[in-house]
This record gives sequence, structure tokens and C-alpha cells, in this order.
Amino acid sequence: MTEHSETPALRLEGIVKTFPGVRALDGVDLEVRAGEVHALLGENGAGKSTLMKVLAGMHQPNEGRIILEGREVRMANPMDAKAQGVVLIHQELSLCDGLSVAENVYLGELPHTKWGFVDWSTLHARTDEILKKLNCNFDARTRVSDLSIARQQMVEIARALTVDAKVVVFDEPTASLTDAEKVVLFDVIKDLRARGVGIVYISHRMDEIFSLSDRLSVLRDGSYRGTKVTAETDEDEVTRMMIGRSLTHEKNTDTVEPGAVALEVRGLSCGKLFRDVSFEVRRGEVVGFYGLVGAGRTEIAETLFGLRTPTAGTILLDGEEVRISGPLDAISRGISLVPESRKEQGLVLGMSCRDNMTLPQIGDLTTGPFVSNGAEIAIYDQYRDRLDIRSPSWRQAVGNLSGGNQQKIVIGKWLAMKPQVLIVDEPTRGIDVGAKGEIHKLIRTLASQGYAVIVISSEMPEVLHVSDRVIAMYSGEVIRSFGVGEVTEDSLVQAISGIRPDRAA
Amino acid sequence: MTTTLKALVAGTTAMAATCALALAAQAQEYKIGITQNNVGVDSYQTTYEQAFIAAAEANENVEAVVLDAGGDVARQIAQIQDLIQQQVDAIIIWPTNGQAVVPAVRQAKNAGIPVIVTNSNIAEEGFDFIASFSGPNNIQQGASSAELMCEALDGEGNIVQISGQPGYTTAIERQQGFEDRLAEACPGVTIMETQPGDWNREKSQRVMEAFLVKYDNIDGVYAGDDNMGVGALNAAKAAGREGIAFIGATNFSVGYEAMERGEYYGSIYQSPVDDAEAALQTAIDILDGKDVPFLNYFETPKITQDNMGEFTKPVF
Amino acid sequence: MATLKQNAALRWLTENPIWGFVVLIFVFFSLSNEFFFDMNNFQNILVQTSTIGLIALGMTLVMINGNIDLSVGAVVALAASLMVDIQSWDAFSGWGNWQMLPALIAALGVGTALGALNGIIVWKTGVDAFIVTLGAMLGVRGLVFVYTKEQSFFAMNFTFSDLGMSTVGPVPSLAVLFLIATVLVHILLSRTVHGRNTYAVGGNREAAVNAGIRVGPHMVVNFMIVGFMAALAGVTLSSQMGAATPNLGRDYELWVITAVVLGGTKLTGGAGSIIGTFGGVLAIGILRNGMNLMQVPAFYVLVILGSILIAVLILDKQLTRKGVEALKT
Amino acid sequence: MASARLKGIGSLLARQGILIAFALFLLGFAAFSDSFSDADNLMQVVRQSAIIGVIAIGVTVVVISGNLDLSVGSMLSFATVMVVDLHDKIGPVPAIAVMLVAVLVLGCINGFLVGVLKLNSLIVTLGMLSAIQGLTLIYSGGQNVDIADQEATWFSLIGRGSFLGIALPIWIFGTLAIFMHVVMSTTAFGRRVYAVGGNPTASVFSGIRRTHVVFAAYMISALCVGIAALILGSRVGGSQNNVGQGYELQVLAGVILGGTSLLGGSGTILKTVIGVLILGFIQNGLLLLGFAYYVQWLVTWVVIILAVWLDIAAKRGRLLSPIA
Repeated sequence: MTEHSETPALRLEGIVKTFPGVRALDGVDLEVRAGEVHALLGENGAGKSTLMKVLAGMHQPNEGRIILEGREVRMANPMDAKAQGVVLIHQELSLCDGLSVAENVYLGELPHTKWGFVDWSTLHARTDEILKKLNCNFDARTRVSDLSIARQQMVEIARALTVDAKVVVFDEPTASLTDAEKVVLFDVIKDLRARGVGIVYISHRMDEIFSLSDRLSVLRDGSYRGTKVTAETDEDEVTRMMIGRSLTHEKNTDTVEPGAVALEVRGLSCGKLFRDVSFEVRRGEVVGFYGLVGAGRTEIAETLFGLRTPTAGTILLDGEEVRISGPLDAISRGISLVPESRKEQGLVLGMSCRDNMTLPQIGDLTTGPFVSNGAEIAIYDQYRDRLDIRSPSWRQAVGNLSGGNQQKIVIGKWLAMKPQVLIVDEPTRGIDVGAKGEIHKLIRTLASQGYAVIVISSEMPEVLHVSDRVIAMYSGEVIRSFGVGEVTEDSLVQAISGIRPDRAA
Repeated sequence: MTTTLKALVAGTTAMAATCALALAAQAQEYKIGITQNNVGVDSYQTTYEQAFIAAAEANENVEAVVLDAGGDVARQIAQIQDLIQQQVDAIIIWPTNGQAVVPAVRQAKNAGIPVIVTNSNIAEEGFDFIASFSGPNNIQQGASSAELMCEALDGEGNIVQISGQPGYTTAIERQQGFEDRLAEACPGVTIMETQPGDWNREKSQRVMEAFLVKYDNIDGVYAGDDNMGVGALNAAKAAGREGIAFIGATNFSVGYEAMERGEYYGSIYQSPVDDAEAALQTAIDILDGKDVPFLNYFETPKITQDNMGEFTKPVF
Repeated sequence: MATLKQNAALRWLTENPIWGFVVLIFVFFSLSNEFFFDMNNFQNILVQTSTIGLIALGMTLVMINGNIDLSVGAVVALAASLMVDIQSWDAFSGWGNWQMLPALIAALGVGTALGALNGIIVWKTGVDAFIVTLGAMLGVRGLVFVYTKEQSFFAMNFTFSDLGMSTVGPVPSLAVLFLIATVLVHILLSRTVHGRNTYAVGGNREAAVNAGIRVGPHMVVNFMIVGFMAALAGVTLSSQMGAATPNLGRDYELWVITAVVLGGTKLTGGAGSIIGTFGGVLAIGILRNGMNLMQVPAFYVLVILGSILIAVLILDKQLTRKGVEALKT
Repeated sequence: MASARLKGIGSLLARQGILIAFALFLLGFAAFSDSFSDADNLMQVVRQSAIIGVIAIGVTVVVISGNLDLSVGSMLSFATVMVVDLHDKIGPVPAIAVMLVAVLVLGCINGFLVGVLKLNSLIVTLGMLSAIQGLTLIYSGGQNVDIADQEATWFSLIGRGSFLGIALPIWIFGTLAIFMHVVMSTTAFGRRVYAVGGNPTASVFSGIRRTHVVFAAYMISALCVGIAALILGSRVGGSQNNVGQGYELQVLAGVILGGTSLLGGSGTILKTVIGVLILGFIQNGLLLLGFAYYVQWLVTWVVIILAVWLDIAAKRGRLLSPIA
């Protein structure tokens, strides 16, 4: 490690941030030196995002100090933070579709002449310069809505380069990038580091953290657990710091004898979304789908659930060819889908816990013309206990629950349908470690009870942990199917990057 | 879906038909354009339009361009401009507002097109730009209604007034004529309150219901037309209040029937057919170069239970 | 290169389908009515649509912001009443034709102020603009009646209505005013920082907030612009009539919104353009004018206009459809 | 502890603000106008509100499903003209049947365009507002329609009769309100409407046929308009072609006052009833106090914004919006 100036680029001291009823940050310290990549780790809900929002001026801390290059500062708002040299690159895209790349990059600070006219030549020249630095093969005038998600991510990153940044925070920047794009991004990060910028790098991907970062800090439950020099630690130690115990991301070793084929898919295609997909799922078996965002996994699930019309191929349930006309049809045939986005697709946030949970079967829970209150509450109680859902009452609006409890409501909703084929898309996104383990256990239990389960996940340990077989997808195609014995992390990573086994060999 | 589709088809057919009609009619002598206030809002205006079209068709020297402003002043001005654009020989206008159309009328005059105002006069400032007015005298009508009221109450009593749509000339003139004449002829009759009924029977019924609750001493009701008058009558009947004299204007068939039943005191007889025919005739006379009086009022006599036998029942 | 240009043209048309429709009805009426294709008639169309058009320009900004203003019709009436009434006040009787100036200032000022009031309520209370301006639509109409006491006003001074009927060279002043306003608002929206921020605020409000755009004041400015435009429309309309009536501008909000939506502005905000709005305004103007010239019965005009609005909406949906791959939600 | 209770009361105040405003208005009017608190007058306001109220019940269902219906005003004109016109031609029962079928067809069109084609409901029903207005005029040829002998037909009773001393329109309004309230709060259909309005995507992912739900909501709205047309046509014994003009706004004002969010997914029928009654009492009370009729518009302006503001403020826990 090279020595830089004595004063760190950024120091956070004793940051406390409380929300009504929650102490999100409890005296967090963090020190980022100029010219280092400092990884920030922690499970979801550990407070990383809150900390970064405090840093970027989106939240004001209740206590504690932010010291930038030795000077105590206050970040009144995001603009203020940016002006002082602290830039946050959001995990979720925050671009405006209708505007050009340049306008998005300089959003809120468009260069202008004294009459308020946008100075287009300056704007485009500056933006093109930044895009060139990022090796982007699109120009400043391109409309953002015409770009792919990955390219939009690059636009997001380009924003950081508009100011003379002292500290740049990357929040899960690689979530939707291809490997080639990742390489470019890492070059950019290294370039920033060489120019003496302090970088905070938030990611769940250990490989990235270990290859990129100089030091790392860990948060757990809103409090600071310590900082390590990356080269002097290992994954195991970091994991223990994050979750307070060792977690063995073992492969699934249960050997349940799979039963008959419950679901078979032959040559299924849907336009450009996915092509010629074939696989089968047996009763008592968990099949994991692994791949990058946009690889077509979710779209397959949606097709099986009747939400998309396949352009080719057949679906067989229990050996019988079926045409699934819509979700209602899918449900009546015993297919359940726990969707990818719980807030947008899974829940009606303004409705009570119970009402959400019984929604798909509300038509069957009637006595006479009326919905039977008792039957509904019975179902809610059963799955609340089974999934350990923490909610003050069934009357509580789902929007007021924590992410993990919300996800459990969605899972409960579909378990209550007693499906033959259960599809879970990103089942543990945004869920704390404890609940994660429970849900994994639950998935295994369901399989052992004879359900056919499909798990779609972007987390390799999860896929490896719960699946009997893993299907790797790349760009709408199935690249390879692994049995539980033959899968390795390396081969899986290769597969989802589009490298077929024959060529890899 | 099908309804809209049908209507659309019907609309297009109508469009094509009128188009053909317009082309075929080129050879005729006088092309007279009319822009009406708001056809369809009540039967008077609709009957007027039908009578006008019938009269124009009966006269083979006339080709009529019939437009409707839908009650919107701005649209009426646009229609006058469109008529000027089509170089019609004369324009008949039923003003949506007596004042607001003056500049457009002036524009027509400047384009050399004589303008005839029908039914409801324009403001005095515009008199220089029109060739003639043809229609009822609404101020006189209001005054006549006041006289009827006087007669009905023997010069003593408390009444309420339900006026037409606020801001519309006919409503304003009738109200003005009524109030002025009443004060003059019958100082013993007091108008306790005036509320607008918007030419709408249901609205008038509601207004009357409120009056009935508020005042238990109503002796008479003056309504800006019979449509509203019958609404007020309905309200009084429903409330079981008797001995109220109802007086309206523009005798509608419902008013005529109520009079037959003895429930309605009187009204002003005004025939839309006479109105339309007078307007067209005035226009033709002007185009023929005949001498036409500037204010061409047609007769609007009082009609009461006593003399109603002299009048045929209105068709609207 | 040629195909690239062709693609650009095609793309432009798919983004502004209304112009295809404008051309279509233009050709239709030109062929089917002898009076339609005429310079004077085109000027008429411009003057007739200028009222709706001016308001639509402002409404476009507000709607790109993701808001809406239903009170514009009432503001038209209030501004017109002020314009006509104040110029005849005794206090200004010695001013000659300059007596119109205080009236103009008052009319435009009140329109802008009511816009600001709407905007501030939307900003500070967080109540949806639809509800705020629905209330204002009733309330401002109430103000008009309180102010006018149900009376119409008439401008004694004919100079005022002459102004409305005047021409610049061969072109009517009001048409010129409308065209200039269109160009100005187009420039405002497409070239200034405020204009570009309008898209940002409507398209992704959170991103705009994070980028330091002060969303509240920004929205207030746009409400003030639409208020100003509605007042200006009230002034021009009253100058055509030399008068003002309390019922003026009824239903205008509906036609303005129709024009803006026909022009491709999304009710959810973030997309839209003045070029599209201008097309939408022209479409309504040409339809009305053409149907007048062809003497389509008024009853059918209502059905046709309503159907066309829905038809364009369906067309727009078809153009942006994703095809067979779409998620069936 | 005390402060928590205080806060609880504050939030209760804010949440039930509409009821409190209602009570204040009633008390205010009663204090200043002798005839206001008269039982006959109160009853009359309810009766006069029945037409708007019946329509508002249907519109509330549409709004809860996340859409708007601005076409109810011209649909009311259409239905009233039709039922009155046909009454003398084919008799009351067939007339009512034909009219109900006709409005349901119009409801179908709305439902198809918004539910199936997923077009924006504001614009669709705006277009329908204009189109139906034209259809009404085409149907009647622009003439008023009347029932010739109103004394002789039982049809007149719908709007004018009474039962147990209470006017029939009130019975219809009350029964329909309670019925729809029960439907919306206790049946599977009701639950689905709330779900679709609350989150259309999640509803589809839960196997709800959103298309059907939205379609049904528009059918209910149309049916309510049909029922309102019966009251209106019977009460007046005739109809003009523009009789329903502007009703859409009054109805919407009532629904909004009742606290139903235009975003969908919340609101109840009974609150809409209260909203409509408040409007009715404001109108009546101000008239009785001798204010010009247009003063009620000013009051409505203030009341609507205050009511919705309080509602929102209670939900977010602070008075002013956090937007910078």
C-alpha cells in the first residue's frame, strides 16, 4: 500500500441516525483515505445505504461528525455534498428517460449562458469527454431511453466524474453489468484511485471486493464492527464480522430421491427475451436458475405463470401439454410465482397483511356471498407462525413492515395456495441473514414434501445452497445444466458469462 | 364500442351528405348563414332550427348555412368569421351574448355582409353594424310578466324569481324588464329573492324547494321561462303548497298543459316558428333591398288560463 | 445515410403521430370543401385556436411536470373581466388608449398570481394537482361571479376590439401573437435550464430532487406560466369580443387537455413537446373549422371530436406497444 | 404517555376531519339559519343529494379501482332523456329496461377502453363525455322530452313518492349505499377492486383479472347513473338534453371530500355519502343564509383542499409536504 497524505479524504465519527422506532445507525465510524478503494460490507439492513445517504446529504445525522479533508462539514442536501466533492452513485437508476445522456449527467447543474439557455456545445463536449474516459460507445446526445440498462448504469457513473470528486461512493455498481462492462468500470475506479480520490465501494460480491479494495469496513445492525486491510484478511473472517458467526455456503447435500416430472418445458421461446429453453423439474426437486440480470430467467417464470405468451415451444404439466392463458389459469393448475419485486409485483402496500396473504384465493374463502373472516385469519395465523412473520396485527398495512417481513408475506401468500410447482424469483432479496436461512430451509422442506420448486437467484451461494440442479442462463439461452455433484463456482461463472462448456474446455 | 362506431359512421355519412348538398346548392341565389346560440339545450332553440331549415328549404332562392355555437361566445365569433370566409350574402346571428359579439358583427359589416340579429338583441353599441333585429322584445316580455303577476296577486304579495342562465342576454333582459315594470306598476309586490335556474327544470325545482323551506309566505313565482316555471310548480305540488301564482315566459307545452289543469297562472306566448320565419324573411327582404324596420319585433302576447283557447298548444 | 435520415423522419412521426393526423384532415378538408384551402381561412384557424392554443402551451409545461391545471377556463373568464372592466374605470379615463395598460397588467397579474396560488398549494400541502385545481376551477369561477356580479362587461373603447381584429402586415395580430408565444415556449422548453428541468421533474422526481433541483419552486413557476397563459388567452379573447362574460372559458380546460394529450404529452409526466401540442391544437382547430365549413350538424361534431380523441389514444397505444413479448398486466 | 395520547387525538382529529367539518357546518348553519335545522329541510337536502349521491357511489367504485369516470354527467343526460322519452312510447317497465341496457352498453365501452385496452381513464371518459352528449342530442333531436300524464303513472313515484314518511329517493340512495358498502367491504369482488386500485401489477401477479375488475367497476358506475336517471326523470317528469351537465364535477367533488384517494385503493362508500351530503348542506345552508349561489363554489374550493390536505397530513404525520 502506498502512503498518501496524513489527513484522510473522509472521516465519519460516531454517526447516529434514527428513524421513528429504529436506530438505523448507532455510532458508526469510517475512515477513507485519499487514493484508496475502501469496501463497505454488511448484510442488507446493516445500515450501509443509510450511512451513504447521510454522507450524500440525503439524510441528516442525529449525532456525529463528517470530516472532509480535515474540515468538519455539513451536507445540507445532495447538491451540497456534490459541491463539496462527495458523490454517490445510486444502486437504483435515477435517470430521466426523456432526456439525453448529457442532460442526465449534468442534471441539476446544466451549463448555461446568462439568460438561462443551456450551453449545448459545452455540455456535449464535457459529457463526451467523460464518456470517452469510461470507454462508452454512445455519445452525449443519445436519449437515455434508447440505452440498455448496463449503459444507463454507465451514465449514472459518468455523473460522478462531472465534479472534482474527493470521495466517490459506488453502491452495488456491478449489479447489472456484463463482465466486459465490469472491466471498464474497474479501470475507471482504478483511474480515480490513481488520481487520489477516496472511493467507497459497496458490494455483496466478495470476489470483487477482494480484487479491488485496499481496505474494508464492516457494519452490522447499524453499528461499526471494524476495519481490515483487505490483503490481511479472508472471506471467512469478513463473513464472521458481518453476521457474527461463520456461514457455510455449502452445496446442498441432501439427497432426496426426486419423483415424477412435474413440469417440463420444451423449446420455449418468447421473442428476443429467451430462446429455445428446455428443462424439467421433478417433484421433490429444487432447480436453481442462475444468471445475470436480463438473462431471461424472470421472463421464463413469467411465461410459466401465464403473464407472457410464448412465441414457440411447449409446456407440460405432469406430462400433459398445457396452454397457460393467464395467472388465474396458472394458479388453478397449481403453479405459484413469488415475483422478483415484492413492492411492485408482490404486494398491495396499502392493504393489510391478512388481505395481501389471502388475495389469490379470496374467491374461495367465502361463506355465502361474503368473505369469511375466520377462514382468512386462520390462513394468516398459520403462515405467520410457520414463517415467523413479525407484525403487530393482521390489520397492519403491509407497507409499514420491514422488507424481510414483507417478503415473508409474499411467500406465505403463495405457500397458502399449496402449489404443485412453486417458482420463487429472488426469494431472499433484502432479507436479513436469519430469515434467509429460514427461507432456504423452507424451500428444502417444501421440496422434500414433494413440491417441484424453481429458484431464481442472482446470489451464487443461495443457488448452490438450495438447488439440486442449477441451470445457467446467458442472454436468453440456457448455457448449461449442472447436477449437484458437478457444479463449481468457476464453471458457473463461466456459464453465465456465455462461455459454453465445449469452448471453455 | 359499437355505439360510438355507429355514431361515427352516421357522422361521416352526414358529413358527406351535407357536403354533397353544399356543392349541389351552388347555383342558388341567396346564401344565408345563421349561427345559433345553443341548439339542443332546450326545445325552443331546436324547434327554431327546424323551422328555419324548413323555411329555407321551402324557398328555392335561399341556401342556408346553419351553424350552432353551443353556447360558447368564442365559438360563435369563430363561426361568424367562417361565414365571412364563405362569402355568404347575409348572416343571421342569435347572440350567445349581446355584447361580446359586437366586434365580430362589425367585422362582418366591414366585409360588406349585412347582419340580422335574431331572438335576443345585441348591445346598443353594435346597432350601427347590424341591418335589423328580428325577434321578441325580451324587456317587454319581462314587463308583461310583471303585469300578469300584478293582476294575479291584485297588487299585493311576496314573490320569488327564478332567472335564466346568469350572464345570458335573454335572462338579463327578462329579469330587468320584470323588475322595472313590477316596481312601477305594483309597488305592493315584493321580490323576496332571486336565484338562477339556468333554463333547467331540475335546477329550478331544487331552487324552489329551497325557497319553500325558507319562506312560508310565497304568493307568486316568476320564472324566466315555462320550463323552469313548471319545475317550480312541481316543487310546490310536492310540498303540498297551494295558492301560489306561477308566471313564466316562452310558453312551453308543459306550461300550456299546466295552465289547462289550472295550476299555472300565465305566460308569454312566443313561437319559435314565427321567430325563425321572421328572421329569414327579414334577411331576404334586406337582400332584396326592401325597407325593413330596424327593430322588427314579432308579437309575443300574454297567455293566461282565460285566453289560452286562442292559442294552439306549443309543439315543444 | 439516406436511410438514417429516413429513420429519423419516421421516428419523428412515430413520436408526433398527431402531425400525421393533421396532414390527413388537412388534405381531407382541402379536397372536400372549396372554402377550406385559402390563406384567409388558415388565418382564421390560427386566430380561432389561439385561445385554446395559448393555454395549451402553458398546460404542456405543467403536464410534463406531472401535474394538471383544471382552473384555466375560470382564469380566462376572470382575466377577461378584469381586462374589460378596469380599462373603463374613471381613474384611467384621462389616459387615452393607455387606459388599457393597467387593465392588462391587472389581468395578467391576477392570472399569474392564481397560478402561483395553485402551485404553492400543490407544493406545500402535497395534495394532488388534479384535486387542487378542481377546487380552484369552482372557486375561481366563483370569484368571477363575485367580481362581475353576474354581469357582462363591454369595452366602450373600440380601440380594444380593433386591436383584437388588427393585422400585422397581412396576418392577424392574434395569430402572430400565438405563433410567437409558441416559438418562445418551445425555446423555453427545449433550450433553457428550466425547460430541461421540467422533463426531469416530471420524469423522475426523486432523481431531480437528488440532483438539487428545487422541485417545489420549479412547479410553482410552471403553474404561474400556465396561469399567465390562461390570462393572456382571456385578454386576447376579450379583445376579439370587446367584451367579457362571466361564463367565458367554460369547458376550455377539457379542450386544452385534449389538445395537449393529442399532442403526445403523457399525463404521467416526463414526456411531451410544444411541437406536439401545436399539432394537437391545430388538429382541433382544423376539425372544428372544417366541420363548420361542411355544416356538420353540431350534435355530430360532439360525437366526432370525442371519438377522435379516443381513437388517437388507441393509436398512440398501438405505436408504443411492445408486441408479443409484452408482459400481460 | 400523555403526549402520545395527545398525538393520538391529533391524528384522530385529522383522520376524521371530514366528519368534524361536517358537524361544524351543520352546527354553524343551524345557529345562523332558523329554517336550516328544520327536519323538513334536512330531509330535503338528503333527497336533493340523492341523485348526485347515487352516481357518486358508482364513481367511488371506479376511483377505488384506480380510475376516473368523467362521463357520468352526459351519461345521466342520455339515460334521463331516454327513459322519459320511452315512457310514453313503450310504457314504464320496457322504458326502464331499455334505458338500463343502453347505459350498460356505454359502461361497457368505458370498461373496454380503460380495462381491456388500458387507455388513460381521464382522457377516455373525457372523450366519452363529449360523445355521449352528442348521442343524447342525436337521440332526442334536440327536443325536450316530457311525460304527458305524470299523475297517472307509477313512474312518478320513484322521484316523488315516499314510504314511512321518508322520500323514495332517500330510500334508494340509502339502500344502494349500504348495499354497495357491504359489497365493497365484505365480498371477494370488493377486495379485488381495492387490490387493483392499490397495485394493479401486484393484483395481476396474484391472479386477479384486472381487466374484469375495471370493466365491472365501469358497469357499476353506469348502472348507478341509470338508477339516478330514474330518480331524476321521475322527479322532473321530463328532461332536457343537458340535464346532467356538470354533474361529473359535483360527483367527483363529493367523492374527493369523502376522502377517497384519486390514486386508487382506498376510500369507502359511506365516506363518499358523507362527502356528498356535506356538499348538499353547504349548498343549502348558504342559500338559506342568503348568500348568492356562487358563494358556495368559493366555500367548496376551500373545503375540498382543506379536507384532502388534512387527510394527507394525517397519513404522512406532518402538515407540510417534504418536497423542497
